[in-house]
Amino acid sequence: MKRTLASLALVLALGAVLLYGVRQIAPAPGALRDHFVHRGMEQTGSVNLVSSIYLGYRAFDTLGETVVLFLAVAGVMVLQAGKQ
Amino acid sequence: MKDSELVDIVSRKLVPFILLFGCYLISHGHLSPGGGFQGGAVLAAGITLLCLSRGVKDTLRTFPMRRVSLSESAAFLMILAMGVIGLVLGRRFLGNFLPLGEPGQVPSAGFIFFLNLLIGLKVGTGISLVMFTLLREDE
Amino acid sequence: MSELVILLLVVPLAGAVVAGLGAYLPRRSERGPGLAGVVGLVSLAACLALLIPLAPWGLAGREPLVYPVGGWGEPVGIALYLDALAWTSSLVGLLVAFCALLFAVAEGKHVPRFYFFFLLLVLGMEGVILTGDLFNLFVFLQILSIASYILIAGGERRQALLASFRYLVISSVGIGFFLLGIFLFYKSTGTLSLRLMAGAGGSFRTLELAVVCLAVGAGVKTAFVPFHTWLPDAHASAPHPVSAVLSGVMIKVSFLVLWRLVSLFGAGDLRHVLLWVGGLTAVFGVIAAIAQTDTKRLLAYHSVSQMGYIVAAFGAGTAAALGASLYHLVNHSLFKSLLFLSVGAVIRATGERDIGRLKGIGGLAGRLPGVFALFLVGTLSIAGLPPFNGYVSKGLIASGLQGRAAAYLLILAAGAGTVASFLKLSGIFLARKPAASRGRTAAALRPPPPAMLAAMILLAVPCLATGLFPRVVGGALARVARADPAVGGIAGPVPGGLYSPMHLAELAATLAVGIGLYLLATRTRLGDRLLAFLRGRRAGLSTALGLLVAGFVVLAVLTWRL
Amino acid sequence: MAPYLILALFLLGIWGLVRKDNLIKKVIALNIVNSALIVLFVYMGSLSGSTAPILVERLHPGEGLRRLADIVDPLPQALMLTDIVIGICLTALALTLAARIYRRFGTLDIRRLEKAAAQDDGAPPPASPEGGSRPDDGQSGE
Repeated sequence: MKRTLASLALVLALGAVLLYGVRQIAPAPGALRDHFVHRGMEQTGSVNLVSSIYLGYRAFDTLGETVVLFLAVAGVMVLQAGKQ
Repeated sequence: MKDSELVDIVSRKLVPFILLFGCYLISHGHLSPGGGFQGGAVLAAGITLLCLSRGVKDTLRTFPMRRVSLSESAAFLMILAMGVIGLVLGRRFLGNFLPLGEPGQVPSAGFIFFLNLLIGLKVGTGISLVMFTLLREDE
Repeated sequence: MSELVILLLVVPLAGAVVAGLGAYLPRRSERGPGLAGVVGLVSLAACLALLIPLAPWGLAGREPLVYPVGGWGEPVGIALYLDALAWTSSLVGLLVAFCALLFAVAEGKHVPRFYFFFLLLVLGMEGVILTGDLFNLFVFLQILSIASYILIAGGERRQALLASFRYLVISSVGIGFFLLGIFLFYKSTGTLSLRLMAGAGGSFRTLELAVVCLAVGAGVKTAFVPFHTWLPDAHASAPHPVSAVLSGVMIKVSFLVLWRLVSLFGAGDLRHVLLWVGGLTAVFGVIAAIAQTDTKRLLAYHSVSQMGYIVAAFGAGTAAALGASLYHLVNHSLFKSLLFLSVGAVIRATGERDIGRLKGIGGLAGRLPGVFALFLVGTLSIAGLPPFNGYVSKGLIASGLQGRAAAYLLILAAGAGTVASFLKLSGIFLARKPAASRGRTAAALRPPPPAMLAAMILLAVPCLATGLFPRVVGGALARVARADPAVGGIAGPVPGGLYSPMHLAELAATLAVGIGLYLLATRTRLGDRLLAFLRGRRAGLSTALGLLVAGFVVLAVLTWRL
Repeated sequence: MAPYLILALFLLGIWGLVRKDNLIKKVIALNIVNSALIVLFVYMGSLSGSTAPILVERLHPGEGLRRLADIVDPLPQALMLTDIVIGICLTALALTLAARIYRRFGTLDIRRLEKAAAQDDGAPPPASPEGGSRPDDGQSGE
């Protein structure tokens, strides 16, 4: 019971702090978006703008993400193999 | 775990279409919603369905662990190679070195198309491998 | 020239893949692990070699070297930046990683995949150091973390699994806050580039909240109080070379993230909070360390404590203190990984890791003279005895904290605690052979192979060098710290009077209190009971997560109020 | 309304992390937190338009540029794609760890696990090797 109350108080306090960040949610300043929308297709040749960012402008992130996947797959296999 | 004929037959008929849909998502990633990751996840879902209906052992006969694992590594090596080719050709690492082609065609958008294919392969094999390893426990 | 920057990332990545292919060699192949280890060593050596032509950007104070990945410019794409801070931390990080890897190869019991994970850990570290993009930073932090979860889970005791899981959950929540910070930043500035963000406007309040979110994310990995809860378990359960890298590199890298963020956004309030947090962390870590009976756990708590020094000096924010903070960061990387490796060599030789039981074996100083000498270098460094590097950087931190009496006293108290706990740890070497077993032949020890000693010597030499040439090293690091825009052009001179009466008095007081503390803690019943009580206090995972959230709330409220 | 719901989802995840004792439930809670963040990003992107960021009409000139102003911000979507993959990887890893922990400790309750781990650490000398198979540091056996 004590733990429940403490957890509840904690979560509510967190909510109060974050409420500020959430209350005035607005779209980000649009310069970057406009660049993607107007120039994205010519620059990368991809009709799907998400793809043109994911694999074009920010392909480095995607490479990192593939590394994460590689790590996780190898990790799962190594951990399971050690079960004997 | 072959106790239901219904599950077995339905999944057997369904899986080819799921895999085909995955391939479609991957190859049209630069044109329509979807892409390498989404298509790869669909591929892995198809294979997971096979595992669930036919059992992991049977599925592994069609997709041997070693081969899947090797093709995952190969896909990653090729993704890395795509980046390095850009570097070697005097452009930047991970810079596009292929012609952009005509927007809207299936092979277009330079190396985005090929990266989609490779990432589809990588994600499909990777998630399948995780599923194989985790599901094999129960047998 | 800027191509070399991306090669710093491509080389470990390619090395990792090649080393990982060792897992596909035929099962009977005995050479797979050895080959994978050599591939790892070669790629790390290649990275170190890459740093040589880049040295002008590291030490001569040139403008940062920019590499736009994919050829896209900064706002739309991702750029890598190599500045003085990045160069210095790469050098130290790669050196420590190289030595730890050499140690692992010498142990000769790791599978090829171990080297795969290890190299990807190095990739994550380099990425975090070099990237200039906030979301890319997040991706590399995740690579760094995931590689470390897997490596920690490879520890041999079953607690390693639990430690890895706890670390996974705690650090994922921390990184969740980091992601929230990225959201707030993008929302208010419309860019993800760190450099451009600092210039862009945006709601001040939102930015402050964002910096707090990012600081919590980096803080969980840096492990200052109250985010330290995962560290002792994780660092104590990991395999020895991994412990060395975790303590020597990983917590430093995440601290550099914090350094960059705070210096880019000039978050003065946050700095002020960090001064206090650092002081408290230093004292807390050292108190917990004295209580431990497990050798590696004791060292792990010292990592918490020493990070406290670094954070406190950073929080003080003057040019001198920043230089001192960086100096201590470098020193701690060197001597703590040296300590972890030498204690690892002892554990490997004896099969024991408990201080009491190691004392029971007795006579280790004579039986493992090489390891003992190297351990002594690390111990004298961390305890802050001249002429070792710990004395220099602790002295610099103390003079950097002049005028902040409370933090200064906290740091001195932590220094005394360090002396006490390392007196305790040194007992494993210094204890004589117990009388009962004197007649019998001693149990066989596994002497460390030469490569293992070489790995430790490679760490001990820079440890001595940074202590013996404080002017050269301190001058270089002060220049690096001065590149921090928040500090501006204020000179950070190395105080000439490093051996001034003031510093020597500090040293004498620290030693006296430390020895007294040691005797009090180990020779009296009260001390025994107190230590047993402290040892029993461990934060559970739920408590740890509660502390994390509470820490975030407190930090946010404090930065708003100040 | 939506931001408050997202905040509620985030807090729900934190609640689960702090209050639930089962390892699997902690992993689920972690996923809830991550989902809340993903929704938050995508929601912010959607505020600057209402059409998917796929320029089909650019292929058929004439319908033209009119709709370009109405396209959502594609950047958060691309970022979240990366985050989703990382989330999957973390979940797979965490579940594998939980399965291994269950095998070695026989429970998934974090409090019992921590008690067992503390006992392991402070266990008296070899008098009581648990079932003879207590994995010590391993190096001794070589």
